[in-house]
Amino acid sequence: MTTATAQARSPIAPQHVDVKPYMYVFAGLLCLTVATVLVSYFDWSPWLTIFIGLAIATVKASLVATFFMHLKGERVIIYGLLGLCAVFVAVLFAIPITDSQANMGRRQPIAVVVEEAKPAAPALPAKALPATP
Amino acid sequence: MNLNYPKYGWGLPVAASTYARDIDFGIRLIHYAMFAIFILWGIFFTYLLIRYRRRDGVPAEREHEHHPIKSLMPDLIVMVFEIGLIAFYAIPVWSRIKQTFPDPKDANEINVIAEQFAWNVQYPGPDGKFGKRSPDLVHFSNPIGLDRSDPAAKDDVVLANEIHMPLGKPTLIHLMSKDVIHSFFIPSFRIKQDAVPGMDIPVWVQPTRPGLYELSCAQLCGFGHSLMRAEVVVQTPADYAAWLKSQEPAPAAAAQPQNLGF
Amino acid sequence: MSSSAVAVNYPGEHSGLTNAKLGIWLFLASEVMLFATLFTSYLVIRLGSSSWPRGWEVLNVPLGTINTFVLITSSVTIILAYAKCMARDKAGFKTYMALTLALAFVFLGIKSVEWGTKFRAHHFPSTNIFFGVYFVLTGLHALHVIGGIILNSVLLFMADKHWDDPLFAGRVEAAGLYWHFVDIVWIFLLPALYLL
Amino acid sequence: MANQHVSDPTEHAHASHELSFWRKYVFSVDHKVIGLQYCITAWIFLLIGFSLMMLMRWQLAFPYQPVPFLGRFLSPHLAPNGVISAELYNQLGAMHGTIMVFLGIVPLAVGAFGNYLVPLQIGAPDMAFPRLNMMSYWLYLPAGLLMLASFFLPGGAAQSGWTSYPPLADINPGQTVWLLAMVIIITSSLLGSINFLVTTLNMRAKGLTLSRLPVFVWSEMVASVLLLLAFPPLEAASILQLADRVLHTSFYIPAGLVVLGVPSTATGGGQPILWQHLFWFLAHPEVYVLVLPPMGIVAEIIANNTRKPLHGYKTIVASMIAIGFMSFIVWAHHMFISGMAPALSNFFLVTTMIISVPSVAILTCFIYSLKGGSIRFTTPMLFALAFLPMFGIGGLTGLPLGISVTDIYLHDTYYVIGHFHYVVVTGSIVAMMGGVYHWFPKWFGRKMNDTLGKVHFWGTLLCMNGVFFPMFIQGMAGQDRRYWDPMTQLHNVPTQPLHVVSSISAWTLFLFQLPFIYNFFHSMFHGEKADNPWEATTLEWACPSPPPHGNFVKIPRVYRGPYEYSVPGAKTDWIAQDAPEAA
Repeated sequence: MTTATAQARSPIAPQHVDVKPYMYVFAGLLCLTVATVLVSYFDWSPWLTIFIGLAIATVKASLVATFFMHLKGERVIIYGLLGLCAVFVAVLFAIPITDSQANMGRRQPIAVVVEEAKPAAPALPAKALPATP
Repeated sequence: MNLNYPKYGWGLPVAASTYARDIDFGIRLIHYAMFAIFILWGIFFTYLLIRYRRRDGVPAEREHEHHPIKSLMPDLIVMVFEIGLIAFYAIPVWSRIKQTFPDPKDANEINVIAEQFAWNVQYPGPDGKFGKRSPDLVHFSNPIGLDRSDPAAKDDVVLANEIHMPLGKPTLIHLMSKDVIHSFFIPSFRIKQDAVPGMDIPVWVQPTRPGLYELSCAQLCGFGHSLMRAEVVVQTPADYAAWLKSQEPAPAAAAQPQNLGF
Repeated sequence: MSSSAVAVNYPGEHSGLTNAKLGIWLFLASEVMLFATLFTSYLVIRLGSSSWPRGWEVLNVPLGTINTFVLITSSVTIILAYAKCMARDKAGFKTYMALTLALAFVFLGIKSVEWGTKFRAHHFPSTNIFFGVYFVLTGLHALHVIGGIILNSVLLFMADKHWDDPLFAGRVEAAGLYWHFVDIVWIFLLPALYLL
Repeated sequence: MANQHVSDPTEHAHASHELSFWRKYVFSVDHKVIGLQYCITAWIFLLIGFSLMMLMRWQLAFPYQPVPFLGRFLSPHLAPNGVISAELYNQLGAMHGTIMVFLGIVPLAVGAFGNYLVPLQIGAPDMAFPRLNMMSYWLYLPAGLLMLASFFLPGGAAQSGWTSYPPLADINPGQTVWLLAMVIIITSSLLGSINFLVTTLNMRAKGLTLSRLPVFVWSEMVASVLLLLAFPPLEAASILQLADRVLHTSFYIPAGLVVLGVPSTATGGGQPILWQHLFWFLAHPEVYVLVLPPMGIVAEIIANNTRKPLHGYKTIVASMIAIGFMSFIVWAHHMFISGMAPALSNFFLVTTMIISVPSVAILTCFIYSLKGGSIRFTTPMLFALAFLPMFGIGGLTGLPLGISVTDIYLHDTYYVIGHFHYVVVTGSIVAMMGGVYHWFPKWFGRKMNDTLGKVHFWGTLLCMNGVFFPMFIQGMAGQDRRYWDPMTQLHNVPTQPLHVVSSISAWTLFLFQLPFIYNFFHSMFHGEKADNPWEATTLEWACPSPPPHGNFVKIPRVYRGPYEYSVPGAKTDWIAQDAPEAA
């Protein structure tokens, strides 16, 4: 505690941060954004489009995390925390999606369609229960 | 024919379906094991409390060595028991009850459509085909929204809070719900399955004993949850056929849902 | 204020991270779970439907793309603000922080134009599940942007008074981490909603 | 934002005298004051939740009879002629669960015990973010009050059970306020868990390595990780449900609903089971948040009162971590019959059986810890000892519920209610009552009365068993849970008299809490003075009782593990963690 206090009171020395890598990452991110938009205009199979779209997003996100968020060279404890998160996120994705897909045959899926410019806003659903007896 | 409810009392109700015995076997086995574990454990616990109570001049003994195996020993026993249960009981029986279904051709196929707070049953009639249903047609005189213009619907029988099943033949039930989640529970058959709106969940059961049984809702579904009761009538195949025939001439007279005062 | 100072915010002897940094990472971990849940819900509902509108048929891709550029740029400006803070250049810090804030407001402005167009076309969250997903996901993201704006403006206005506080740089870093996270969420939202 | 400037603690101990009453006791940033605020608020919520249940129990024991005495105070709309209506019953049920779990036990286990003890046990002057800590409490209290206020709002309180399953929760009145309050409570818990983790990871005294942490601190750490990573999914899910209710989206509503004869205008496309996945993704780890800190409390009390180190410290800690990790992948055992794809059940069946292994290991270690001890039957020790068989019953009865096949029959019967109440009430709450007796001298510098404590203990133990044991018999007979009227179904009727036993036990249980309440407030001012009456070794006893502002006069240094009792050759049968080597 005393050492910490001493540290805290010492004048802060300027530290030079090299910003050049950030600029490269920035350029990379911009290119990837353009790429992901372009890819979406190709009429590939939906699964391929989804896969490529998410792959590019993952690359972009990891660029931001690695360089902007300084995950590169971060303490092990942060890696551990994010690793744990990743495992649980994977479970959270895997189980409900598996369940929903496995249950496709037992559900009546609907087609979600967007009609252009509806004439009026839909009436609010009458959801409340009727007055209680 | 005179049908009666079984005597309901304390303990498991009469086992009246083909797989009820399998479920009871598990419940009994696990409870015997639980009692055994708890009693042995309780004796040991009481012994420790008496043997190692504080006495003047007797200090506590620190253990000088620690054997992790020792503290994991009860675990090993529990684990072996559980692995056995999973491999030889839970997975096979589960797969038989919930994952394999009788062929619709050999089964008595019905739709059960739950609503707040009634069980509607749709029988396909002699043509073996269910008539179309639509939410827009739902009316108090037509609780399941049966489309009477559909040829398949002409001979359909719709009943409320009454399910008939023949003996010696599995009944394949398509569970559906109109509004919220309900749960289809016939204690004597050891059958329970949630009815989820937007889903058609198949369950099957083969009764082994003629009589009346009770169907209750096991998932909170609103203020009338505890009133959601239906009667299950298990008849001999001949009686069942006769009953079904007696229903046909008046298919339009669908039963009203229970009036609960709303 | 004085009473809170008993808990000294020193780099932990055990973890090697300052309280602020460890705290913000833990917070981000919980945010990851939050958005992961929203994405799971989106995927379950989308994959569970028999058809789903292609985002670009319904949404304004150019605006979405511009917003992506805006947000990525603001991520860069906030890291430059942090670099200036480390280099003890107060004016530079303030410039980049103000730039970050301005970009955040641009993002929200474009977003509100987009939402306004949708409302005028009578597309509401209740219209169908696609718009439900679109409005709730972008709305929650926008709330996070607003949170970041508050955090960053507090830092901008605190800069004069607390410039010599040894903890100040740590707070800028924490705010930056949060802001990058908001950026990452958008990076996933863009393809998920607009492009696929 | 954390503190504004840095200076040494003595200066602040001095400065604290100048704090106004409001800053010192109400909007305090001192972890001890916040801990006690949490403690008292959470016990009050537990009492409120308990009162709701006592009211429900009247309806179950004596259906159709007007509630004596209290009946006339109930709203005539909800309780005509003093008879509890189905709506009121469902409101009471949903709020009982919500209040007990989210406003009672979690805040007590984490907010109260954790807040007061974790900084003390790790030798820290306060939590890492004191003002965040204050914010946690001041989010929790309004959220709790909002939850309670919902009884008096139009539409009444939530009545879809504490699980709030849609579409019922989407159409029932009263749910919006519940969801709002939940979002606030979750935020409060999240802030709290971040604070705990940073404090424990960063602010431990010198020499206090992770392997020297008291088990209680470990349990709080694991519980905090669970809160941190499991609560956000429920927050997101609640936001989606809120959107369903307020913005009329259909995240959980399929197309084609007809509610009470009226076709719903919701456009559909959602899935009700999705909510169940997200809800139980939180709610199963939540169960371990309810259970782990009390286990930590029991560990502390047992080590202290057997006067010997815990058996298998490492096994206990490893098991806690294993439980914490596994608790994230067992959730769907609550959903075996929910309509989830049946094949998934097998996966969750296996993980559920795996998670029972570390639980058994912890219990075994606790029992072996008694062996060779010199057991003092103090009041806290009685509670800790009662925890073991009671939690054992709770754990064992989880077995037929975790096996998918037997769960087909037992699911949603009173068996389930009996099971989780054995875990949470006779387990967690009993342990935390013991914790109050154990740490009361620390909080107020005085001991609680022992005789009253023993009356409280035996009464509580007997009555709790009287309340919950009959539920197993009822469950076996197929008695459905959440039934307002236990007489409508033939198969429920024979076991209905057991409700009378449960109800009378519940009301007696309330009477046995009166000595506890009296004891607590009386001893606060008039109890026997005590500083370290239990001769305990852990760090919280190294500072004066009650600890001054800033806790430790001198930041302690730790030289040994947490439970150095009966060390051969030592002068006393305990050596404090901070006693220098020479001693």
